[in-house]
Amino acid sequence: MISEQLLYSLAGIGLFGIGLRATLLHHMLLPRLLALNVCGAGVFLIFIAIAYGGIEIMADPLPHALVLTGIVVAVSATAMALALGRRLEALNDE
Amino acid sequence: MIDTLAILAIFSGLFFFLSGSIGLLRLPDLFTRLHALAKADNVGLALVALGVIILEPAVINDIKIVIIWLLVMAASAISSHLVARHALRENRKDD
Amino acid sequence: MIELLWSIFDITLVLLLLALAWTTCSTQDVKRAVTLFIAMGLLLAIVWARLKAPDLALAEAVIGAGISGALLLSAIRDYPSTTMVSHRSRLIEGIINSLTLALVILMSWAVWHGLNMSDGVRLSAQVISQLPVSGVSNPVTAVLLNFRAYDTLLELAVVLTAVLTVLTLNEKRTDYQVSSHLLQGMTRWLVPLLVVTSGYLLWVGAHAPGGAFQAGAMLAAAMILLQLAYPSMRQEFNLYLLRILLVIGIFTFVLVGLWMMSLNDDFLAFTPAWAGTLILIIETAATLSIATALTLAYLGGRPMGWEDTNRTNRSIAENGGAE
Amino acid sequence: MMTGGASTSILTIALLIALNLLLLSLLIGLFRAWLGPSVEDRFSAVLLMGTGGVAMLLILAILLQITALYDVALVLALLAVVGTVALTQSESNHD
Repeated sequence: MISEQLLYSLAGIGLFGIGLRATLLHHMLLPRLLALNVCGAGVFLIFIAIAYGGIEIMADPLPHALVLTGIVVAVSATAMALALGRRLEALNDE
Repeated sequence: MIDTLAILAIFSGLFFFLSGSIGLLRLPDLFTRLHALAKADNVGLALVALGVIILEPAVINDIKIVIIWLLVMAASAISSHLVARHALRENRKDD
Repeated sequence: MIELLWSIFDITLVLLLLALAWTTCSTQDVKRAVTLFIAMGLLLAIVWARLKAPDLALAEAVIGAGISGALLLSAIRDYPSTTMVSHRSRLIEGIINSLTLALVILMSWAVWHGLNMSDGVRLSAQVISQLPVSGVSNPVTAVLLNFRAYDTLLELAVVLTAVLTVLTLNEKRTDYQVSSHLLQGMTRWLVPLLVVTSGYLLWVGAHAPGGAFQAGAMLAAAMILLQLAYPSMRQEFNLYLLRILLVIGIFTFVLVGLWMMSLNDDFLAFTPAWAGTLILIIETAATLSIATALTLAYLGGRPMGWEDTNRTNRSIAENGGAE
Repeated sequence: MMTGGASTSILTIALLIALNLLLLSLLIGLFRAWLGPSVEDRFSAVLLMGTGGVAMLLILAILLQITALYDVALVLALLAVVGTVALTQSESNHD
């Protein structure tokens, strides 16, 4: 049981690291946004891994609710960042 | 007995899934690859769904699985068509 | 044997996820990165299902398969070139790599340490014990709309703010070409199915995984599909209705909160007997707002005539004042 | 070990093997997404992933006894087309 928690939280940390590195390395907005989303997915995975309790035990619902809110906010933030980027492109073209 | 039947259905579905994905990897061009994909989509999922229906006692869930199967059938036909047509158009542009 | 097979599954799933994340983040081609990102979203839905979080699997399936794919793929059009170039110098790259690695090791140590400590008090016990008075039987919905309703109210505010930013910054993108008849034929039967499923997810959210966000995103996916298949539909928005729909979620939420304040002396403290009905009302309104917000975010800006309605609005108000 | 639908451990083991093989099939398919060469090739791998994901969710629903996963599979089947349409339409007037 603890091994599954550990495996998936380490995977979450791995996603976080990969995303963070790429966020800092890339120059263009769209790849950066993708990387940031990967980063966020890693954080969500850590939460849900710790909420997991085993095959026959119900998982902790509280982190699920938090992560659901997080997913909504992540999508809104991505949409907003895309709009900002588009505006910047339009300004650069002028 | 019923379990055996379900397992048999699921594993024959898996055969189609695996051959579909190997086809996707090995076949030479996009159109033959899409053809391999259709096997996994239609027959593979149909057999897996059949197995799961046998194992699932609640009738409402069985109905849901049948709907899922029908949806995937329709979706795969349309998606393959769209992807293939798109590829043809892009190729014409290159010429 | 059973444990071994589960472990093999878990390890393969995790490795696949990490590999997909790595290729998503390191490819040089934007379109390829987006496609791989969509694949990663689908895999994440399976991970959530594996970790017994069906609410999240549902949300990720709607977002990953439908919304974010459409959002990102339409955003690709905004950029002139599809290839990206990394300009960072070797030194900077080395610093970034080593810092990230150090952070990852530190976090791994913290998680390892945290998991090995004795199990502390989990809030889930409290959630389960208070579930009967929450008005719903799905614990995630109970947390989102009753116990921590403030969070959800502010989440709706965040969504609204993001969309207002999108609307302020840009006009909507130019239309796609008129699509094929096959696509239009499919849209004709798929969109009603999507709308019905959205209603089902909203209703089922009270006692099983589902709820306002999943339903709203599903409705938005239906709208996006409609836009893709019938590009000329974009001009036919009723803009007054659109504005109302955009704010109806947060408006209803605050209204219910104030009403409950007049009864129970506390903002958003639901009377247990009415909680189920109130939550359903709030969720219905929130579904409409989220669907509108995501659709507008996909369009990428103000629909045609957004300012014009504003002007007519004002002139109507002035005329009304004159009379 | 399991209760309800998957009552025998032999059935559980068989379903787990099926789950692992499905994941393997996705893995093989994803090599195509990695190799490309065209966008359509990559997308055909994503299509396989949609169908394979539906099959995996059906089997997971039986194994974990979470009936809500049928809803997730339904949603995935419904929305698989939307992504494809977005891809093919977004490119068709890129020039």
